[in-house]
Amino acid sequence: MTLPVLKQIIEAALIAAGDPLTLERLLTLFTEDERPERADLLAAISELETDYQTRGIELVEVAGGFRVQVRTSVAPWVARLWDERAPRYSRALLETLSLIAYRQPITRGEIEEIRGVAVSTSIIKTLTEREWVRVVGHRDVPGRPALYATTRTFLDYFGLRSLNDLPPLAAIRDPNHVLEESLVRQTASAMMTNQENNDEPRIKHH
Amino acid sequence: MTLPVLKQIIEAALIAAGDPLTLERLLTLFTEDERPERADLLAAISELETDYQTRGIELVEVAGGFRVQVRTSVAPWVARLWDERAPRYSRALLETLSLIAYRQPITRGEIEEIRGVAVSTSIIKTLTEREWVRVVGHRDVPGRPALYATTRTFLDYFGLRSLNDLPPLAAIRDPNHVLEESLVRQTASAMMTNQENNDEPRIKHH
Amino acid sequence: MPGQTTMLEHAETSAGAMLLDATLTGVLPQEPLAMVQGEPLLKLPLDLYIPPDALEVFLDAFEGPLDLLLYLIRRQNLDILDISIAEITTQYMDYVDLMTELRLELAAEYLLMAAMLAEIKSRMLLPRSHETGEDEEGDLRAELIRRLQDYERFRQAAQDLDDLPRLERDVFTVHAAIPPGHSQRIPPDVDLRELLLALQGVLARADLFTHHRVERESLSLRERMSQVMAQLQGGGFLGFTDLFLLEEGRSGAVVTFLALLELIKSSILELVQTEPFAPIHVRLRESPQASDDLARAETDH
Repeated sequence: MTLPVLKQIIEAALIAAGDPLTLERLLTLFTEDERPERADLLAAISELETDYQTRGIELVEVAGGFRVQVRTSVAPWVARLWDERAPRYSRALLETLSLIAYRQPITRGEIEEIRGVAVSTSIIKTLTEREWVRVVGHRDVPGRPALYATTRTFLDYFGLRSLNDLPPLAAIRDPNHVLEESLVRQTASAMMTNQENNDEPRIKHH
Repeated sequence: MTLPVLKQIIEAALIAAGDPLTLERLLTLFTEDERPERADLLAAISELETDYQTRGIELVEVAGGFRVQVRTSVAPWVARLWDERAPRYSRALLETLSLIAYRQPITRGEIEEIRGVAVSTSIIKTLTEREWVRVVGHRDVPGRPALYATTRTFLDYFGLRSLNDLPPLAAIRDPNHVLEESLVRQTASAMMTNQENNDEPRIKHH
Repeated sequence: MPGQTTMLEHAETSAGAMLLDATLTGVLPQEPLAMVQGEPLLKLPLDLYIPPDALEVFLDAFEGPLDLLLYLIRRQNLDILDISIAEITTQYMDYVDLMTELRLELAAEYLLMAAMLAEIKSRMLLPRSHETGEDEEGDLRAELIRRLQDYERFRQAAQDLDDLPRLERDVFTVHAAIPPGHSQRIPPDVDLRELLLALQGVLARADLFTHHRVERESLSLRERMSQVMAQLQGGGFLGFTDLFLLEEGRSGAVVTFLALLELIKSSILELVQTEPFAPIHVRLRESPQASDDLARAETDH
């Protein structure tokens, strides 16, 4: 068997897989003596990305690797192929998911404290079943409540490469700055950005 | 929404569908006022066929219509993606399948109501792709949700002559009931009566 | 904050929020309620009876007391930092009282918030002789504001997350097949026992909620329902009697008949008879458009 053009193999693999493929996974398609350099692989991927600019598909990078997907501009037509509508998620579920995404690792109790209402078991169950969220440990307090974090599947589903790609959280304004506005406008804004940075998700995904 | 280039829509639909699509099916992706002429559709398909000559995929016409598939020359490499055995099905998928078997015809919403959790599109897709489940109609309520039922393939896979060979719900529901026993009995009786299944309803499947 | 307008819109468009305006003030914003003898009806009669289930819809429109408070604040175009606790407390209590009056069960969270608001308000009314008391009042207010702000940013984050393009809804993956003759993906094996255990599990859970009880029905009936629907897939009519097969005997006919009744009851099938004693036809129920065609076809007949 003569080795076909590298780009053709990579393209076919990405289009057949559906799910994202990492560079490592792509390398396993070749026997040792056929195996390309990572640089060549990356070059082929980048060429494909350019090739697709006029096509109905696009190549994107998400947390789980590289993925070929239907170009967003034609997606509404392609969606008509399928009968079912995409599931809609309640505000309660999305708020819970956001809290887990931005504040992970977080317990159910902590989510309830911020939302001011109980989090239903079925929400946690849906999030876990979809593999968007999983238990990463337990907080060492009485009851040892489970700590939840988001998964790579979550990032892939929402087309994100990492938690850093999440839309930024709105800044918290210091309530005192209304009273002492003239005094501390400068410092207050400095504090705000500071606080914002602290809220950034801090878990690294591989 | 402005209509993207026809070729892009057709390409994306063929690549996303996986299964062959007929010209008629492709035409259903367009609303009446957007709908292209059959000649334009065929021209777009033929252009794609030419475009693909240097690519890792190819466009072929099979009995069921047009299909984009991995180019034969690169297939040996791409096939290595599935060298490892597929992971087991999730509990969510098995629960969904069992509810479709016992409560057919049933909508996705009804499954969700019983399970108390959202059912993901990918579960329905996996079950449909495996041809264990199919849409047999739509409930005449707002949104016209699809009604799912099990197939002949499902019965064959599980070695059932008909759904009647499944243990009755009452038996499954009873926590004291030993599942093993009833299963052995059911399968044994199914095998015995297999030859003289005269009283079995014989409505044809399509 | 960029999100404020959208959140306001969100609250305004929800049925519950509109209803709140109506119940608290008796007036609905701009949109006429209805046209009565050519005149737009803008005011709701104050003594209008509000069905309790409408208020339940209203309750459902909010994700808890913080969400409701944010709505009340935004409705007055106030900044969270500028809110008057007295004002907000009064409005919140109006709402809670209304629910209590209608004997609707209010979630504990709503009552807890009511108690907290009342606490802040009462401290404000006390003579501020002690400096400590003043601080406590300030602390409670600051704490409430902090919670409102914190909740608001995650409410916004949830909406931003929902706006991201996501799989199944906006983004679709691709699945080119492998040409025949090459090893294919091997789907996992499933044992019938696994399937039944899964069902046992889901039934045990469903039985916790009595209204989700799965009724017992014979499986041959379910199977026949699917078969009948498969026969009607083309969208055309089938003769009622054609669905019965002689060789199935009496028991087969009974199953088919029950299946037809069940399908008609569930709005899946319809029976059509153009005139008395004419043959009955069966078909899948279609969209209203198709029913119109049918009606036309019948009159033509």
